[in-house]
Amino acid sequence: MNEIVLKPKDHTRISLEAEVITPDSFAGKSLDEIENMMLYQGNRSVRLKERFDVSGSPCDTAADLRIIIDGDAPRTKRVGEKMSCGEIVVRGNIDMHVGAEMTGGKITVEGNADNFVGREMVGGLIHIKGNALDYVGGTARGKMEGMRGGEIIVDGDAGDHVGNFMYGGVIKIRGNVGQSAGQHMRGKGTIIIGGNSWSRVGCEAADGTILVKGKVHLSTASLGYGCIGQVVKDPELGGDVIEGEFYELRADMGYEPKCGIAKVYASVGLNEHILPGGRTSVPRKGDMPVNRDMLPYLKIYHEEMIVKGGKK
Amino acid sequence: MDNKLYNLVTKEEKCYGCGNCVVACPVNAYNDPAVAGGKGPEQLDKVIMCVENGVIKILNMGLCKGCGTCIEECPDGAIGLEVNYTT
Amino acid sequence: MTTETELLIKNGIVYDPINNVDGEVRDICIRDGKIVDSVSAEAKVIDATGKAVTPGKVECHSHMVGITPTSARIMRPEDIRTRVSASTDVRRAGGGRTVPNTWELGYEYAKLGFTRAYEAAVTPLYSKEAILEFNQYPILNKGIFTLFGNNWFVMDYLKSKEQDKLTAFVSFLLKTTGGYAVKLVNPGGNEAYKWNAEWNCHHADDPVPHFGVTPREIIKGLCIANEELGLPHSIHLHTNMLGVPGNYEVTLDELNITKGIAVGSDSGRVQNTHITHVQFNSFGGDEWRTFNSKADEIAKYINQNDHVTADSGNVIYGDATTMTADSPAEWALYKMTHNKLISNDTEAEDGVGIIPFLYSKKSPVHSVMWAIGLELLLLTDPWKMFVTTDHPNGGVFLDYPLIYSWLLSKKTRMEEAESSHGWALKRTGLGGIDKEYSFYELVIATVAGPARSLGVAKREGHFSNGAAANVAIWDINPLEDDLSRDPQVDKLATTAYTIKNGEIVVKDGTVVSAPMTPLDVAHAHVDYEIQRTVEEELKTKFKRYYTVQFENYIVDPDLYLAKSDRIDVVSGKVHFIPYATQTEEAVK
Amino acid sequence: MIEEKENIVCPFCGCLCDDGVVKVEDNKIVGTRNLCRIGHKKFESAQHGRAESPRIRKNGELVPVTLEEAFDKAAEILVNAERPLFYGWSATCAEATQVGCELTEACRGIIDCTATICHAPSIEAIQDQGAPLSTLGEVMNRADLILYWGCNPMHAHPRHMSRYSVYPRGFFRKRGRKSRTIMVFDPRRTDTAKLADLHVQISPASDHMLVHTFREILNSYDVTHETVAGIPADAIRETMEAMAQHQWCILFFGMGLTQQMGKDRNIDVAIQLMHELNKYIGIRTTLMPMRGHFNVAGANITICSETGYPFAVDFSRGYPRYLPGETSAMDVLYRGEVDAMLNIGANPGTSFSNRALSHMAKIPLINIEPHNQQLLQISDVVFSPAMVGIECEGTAYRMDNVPIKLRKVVEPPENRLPDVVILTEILKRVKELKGKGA
Amino acid sequence: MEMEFILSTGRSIWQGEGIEAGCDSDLYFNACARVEIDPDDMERLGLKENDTVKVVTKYGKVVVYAKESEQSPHRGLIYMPYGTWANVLVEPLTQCTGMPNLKNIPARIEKTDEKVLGAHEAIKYYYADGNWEGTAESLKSYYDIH
Repeated sequence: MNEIVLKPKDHTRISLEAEVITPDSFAGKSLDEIENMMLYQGNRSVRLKERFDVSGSPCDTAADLRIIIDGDAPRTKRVGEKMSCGEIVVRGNIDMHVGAEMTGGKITVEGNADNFVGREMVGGLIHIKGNALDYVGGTARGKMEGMRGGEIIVDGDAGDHVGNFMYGGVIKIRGNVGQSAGQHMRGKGTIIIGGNSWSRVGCEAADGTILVKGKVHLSTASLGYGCIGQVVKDPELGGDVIEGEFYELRADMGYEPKCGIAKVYASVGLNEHILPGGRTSVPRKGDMPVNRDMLPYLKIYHEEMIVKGGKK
Repeated sequence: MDNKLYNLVTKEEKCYGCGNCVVACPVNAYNDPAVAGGKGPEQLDKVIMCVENGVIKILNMGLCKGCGTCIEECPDGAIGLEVNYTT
Repeated sequence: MTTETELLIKNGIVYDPINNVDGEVRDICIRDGKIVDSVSAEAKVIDATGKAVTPGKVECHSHMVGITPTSARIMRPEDIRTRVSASTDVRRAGGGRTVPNTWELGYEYAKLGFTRAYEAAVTPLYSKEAILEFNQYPILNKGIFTLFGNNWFVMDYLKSKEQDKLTAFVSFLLKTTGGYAVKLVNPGGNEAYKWNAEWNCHHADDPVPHFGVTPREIIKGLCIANEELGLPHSIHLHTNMLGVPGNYEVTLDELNITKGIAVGSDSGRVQNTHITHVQFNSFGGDEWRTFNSKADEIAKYINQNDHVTADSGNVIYGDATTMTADSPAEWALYKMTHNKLISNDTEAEDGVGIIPFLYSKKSPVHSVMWAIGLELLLLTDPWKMFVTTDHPNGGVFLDYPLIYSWLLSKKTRMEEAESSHGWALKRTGLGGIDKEYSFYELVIATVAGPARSLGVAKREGHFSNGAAANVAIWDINPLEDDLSRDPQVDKLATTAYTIKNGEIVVKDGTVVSAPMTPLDVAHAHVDYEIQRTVEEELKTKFKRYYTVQFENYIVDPDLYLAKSDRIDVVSGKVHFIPYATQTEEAVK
Repeated sequence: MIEEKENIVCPFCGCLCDDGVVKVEDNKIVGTRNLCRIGHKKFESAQHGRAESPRIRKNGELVPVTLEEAFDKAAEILVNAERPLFYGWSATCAEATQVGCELTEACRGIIDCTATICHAPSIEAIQDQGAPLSTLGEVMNRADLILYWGCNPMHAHPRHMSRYSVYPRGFFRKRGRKSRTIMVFDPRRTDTAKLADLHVQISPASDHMLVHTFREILNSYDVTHETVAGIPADAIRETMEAMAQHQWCILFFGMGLTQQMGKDRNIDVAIQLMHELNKYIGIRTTLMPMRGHFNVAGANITICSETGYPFAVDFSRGYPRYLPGETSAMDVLYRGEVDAMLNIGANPGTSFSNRALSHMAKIPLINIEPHNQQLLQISDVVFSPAMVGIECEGTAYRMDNVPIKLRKVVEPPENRLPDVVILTEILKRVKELKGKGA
Repeated sequence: MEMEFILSTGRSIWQGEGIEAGCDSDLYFNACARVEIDPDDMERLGLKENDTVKVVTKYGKVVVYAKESEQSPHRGLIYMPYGTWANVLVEPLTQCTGMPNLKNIPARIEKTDEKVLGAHEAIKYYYADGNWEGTAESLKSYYDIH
């Protein structure tokens, strides 16, 4: 695996648009050709070498080329956009649109990532070791088909709208998630959330499956739709078996034409309060929100969400 | 003021100038088609009150029949009906 | 630059159907933006040997400006992203495919050889917005079709049978809201839709709730008003029950309504009714399973009757945005596709419906619609059937060259038919048609026909002396090349030169200059007495039923229509007063 | 001699009331009629407290200068900026916005209007769901069920109820207030709720749940919990039952839905409810965002027809790009990615959040603002223009996107130019500098 | 005595009038430098009309007058009209929609006797001198760390 190391110098407050940093555009180029590649900062264009020290051994085929950004690049956007093969490793933080619309290859970010991780992705693997902000695997405004395939793994927390308008692929988030995870899911995508989810999981989802291992703090009525599914033990999702018992709930029943094919699995121990009354049975005792007070839930959303600079 | 049985009393510091009373009043709506369509009055001699300088102003108390619709429609209690039983 | 320039187009292959010039090699001389007989020696020369030279094309029906396309732009940012263009010193930045922004529309239409375009549907209440956006629309001459089909005042006057007041109201509304022609969309049906999404006028004698007026009366009344005023263009009719199987009977029935009405204008038009995007209205069968084409019957009717012209409204496979004032049709599409729908009802006037739509080759219905459009064009006389896709309903104006190639060559047409669904050949008569358009017929259907039908044939669309110098020079030699074997789609897509009022605006597919152009407004004169009574009645009704004051409803000429050509129509005679001379008049 | 000018359009809120009467005495506004309290105050204090005309901040102090010098300084700031932000466009006319788009394109900056703190989430929801819209006249003539959700028209749009939705006698609603039912959904018992037939007092921040419960009932499922969003289950069923008895329903929604958590998702679900009411129950339902500023709808429409996107348009690569969250004013200021800003037709001093304003204090700021607002403390080049709708003409768009021409009431004070003229001057100089520099 | 509330900001007719009268007028000062509290909550907090209180959220602190809300009852909810004072407290993050979070923010109210600043000094103190970083030290925002 040939490596090209980009060592970020000083990062200015105005972010860099670095969609050329992909194995496909680096393949078959010599070092000084790579150094003179164009990055865009605001309405100016900047040479690559003014922002990064380039070293390493270039090679002709993109497949066995690994680009290492060793250091913090919190203001470098669109790294790995539309890449088809090869590998990118970021040893530090990265800005928005990392791995947007990528069709293959592998991206590993050891620090935090910003919004739109893996936007409208078709294939490949993105692994964020830190936190990722909103719209992980989401879509740009207005588009009705989002992420089609590939896999995104986030070890830390993620923000709101994970997997928005998702059509396929797998998103695994080990930490907590904000609201509206799996909003408007339209295809056979899978979202697995290790921690808690704030609320509105699978709201207006037509298809696909969402699994929440932790607690869904607030049920939106879309989880209350439909009959109580049976309790599922160790469902097999996203290529591996997840232990534990889960309630199988059906997401948005009103969303034509698929009406409730989307499945939401919520772990048994923590999510009794969101179980739906269902068409036949008496509505559950108890209120949603509990004793009509939203303050504790708002405190969770504003104070404890690590992703939004909360207490760690 | 004429010695009518009732008088409209307005508190200008509370009035929002929203015109609910002007438009809701059946007399205004009957006399002036613009008020019936929700707009400001055009024939000022035929309407009981209008919004002037941002607050309510009584023009022709004589036309008022004391039905109290305006009091019902005022959110802030800026218009009231004072009935003097003595005369 | 345009005043003193002289231009000489040397020995191009000239096509001028209005003067029935079919492919003669001639020179064309231009001075001060007009065609002249001869030009002095030091005139600028364009060598057009072996190149076809045609007058500038006319787009007779397209949704470009106004609340409808702008709401679609707001709703579809993903469409703007598909195609973006950076700003150069001449061009403004922009983008978009089905709903480009106004600058992009002007440049792309000019590159396709168009020099005149008409906005297909504007509700009078929103006309100020359409005019403001047309002021940001470069190069092409433009005009607005104002919507009358569901106007409350029109229905009131028809209900009380006051035809002269209706004529006065039509002239008043066109003059005060900057309109050029009378447009009817689903007459009566939109008013029913405003009560309940499922209601509609299902045939010509289906009365409108509360007003009790039938579409037949609306079409007849407005056609009579249009001919009494002698407006340059006839009524522009979008018949009821668009997009429903079996609606060809309604179309034929509604075309018969205006059969006997005499044409009252000397603007050169022959028809008193122009039916628009007729492809959507020539469906056979009684449900989608038995859906077939009735293009042959519609074509037969149009060929036999001279009181009708039409534009085809073809379908081109790919992404499109259906936007029309016919809200019931859009509601049916919403229930079918569950896509994002915008529907906007205007008070006392028409409504609008916008929904993104994908025409796919694999769908049987879309393939039949694709074939119907071509059948209509091939079976009808090109003087009466013009080429449009009702941009962006059936397809995008950027793909017009595809339609030209299917018309010019049967081979490409049959390739496309074979690759689409089997119904395209089974349920329509496209397979049996061998007719191939010649380049001359293509110029008729895109230039001379629309120019004559829209009433601009007196001053544009041909090369006789005094005509406006709008010329498109194509890198095609129709005499030598056999267009039926290879229709040269890319050469049809961009002109070698487009000349607007004597100024070269497009050279080899790049925009070299983008002058701003005026807007046509029709001022039809009606005797003062009726006009005053109608205005008094409008004032009282405005107080009760509109939320805008009467004085603020009228478009203020000096702020909005400063750069508009006035077309005065006095008892049937059309006088064209360009805005340049208006200012001299005002100064005098 | 007092002269009464008729049909004056009030340039304050989204109602754009055009039946105002302004009394003028030798170019002084002395009184108004038919305008609400805020409209009256706008006309009354239009000519007082005007900021001094062009001033430039030199070593900490705003010093008056000539117009030429101010235009040159402004153009120079904008040309040297790497990422200039052109913000506001909602209290000025559509013609000025057209020139603004050209200026942004020339400087390759970001153009954004006050919709980002008003109804941007509504536009984003329309981009996901579409929307059944209508004009205010349709509401007056046909509506018999009026829903006010998360908005307080008595305080934000005082004449809205009396001019358009509740009190006027419409074509089919001849008895005015009595032929309509009014429902208000608000956590507080607002003045609008006091006039309503039914006030549903939701617990704050749970509107999304209540909309979903309505959708549930529509799709023939039962309410899931004993009380949802603080409303008992049978009260929700009765509200839905009552809503279904009407012919024509309009939902007015405001900041209550757009500014709280889940912003565009609240509107997204409300639009889905409206579509389902249209489809299943057969009531004709439409909805309308209560736009705040008088020309914010105009700014959206003009920027959209000029560039293709409704707001937050970034020209830094030469072609327009739109990604709220990356190119919208608040995010760009929050992350400190802007190095120059032009503010026109807006009052960030009273509406911007803390972090955005503290960054604006660090960068050169050109402020086109008639009055002596608090933003002058941190602005570097100050123009005081003629006020649109009072001292110069223009076009504004009402909350239902209907364009209305603003009229001129009085002459502007000396050397106060309309916004359009100021922007075209700056644009001319920017093009010269760019031409020289290229 | 401290209590937890939900803070909501929005328009009021007096705030609209105050903006038009000019931000250095006392109309604007009276309209916007206030927090409207439910009468029952006022009793429990032991506050009277026009007491100066400090409203604290995670994003900032500001000193304003406490006023009894005329549009009550709304237990547990406090309301501040838009203005320089309210905007110190709101959450500037926009969750990718462009709109900051101006409503439904958890807040605390404490009695203080500090002076309420006028509009011009407020903008100077809270924003212009960059003092904002000092007042909201607790918010090491995501954008700063990362």
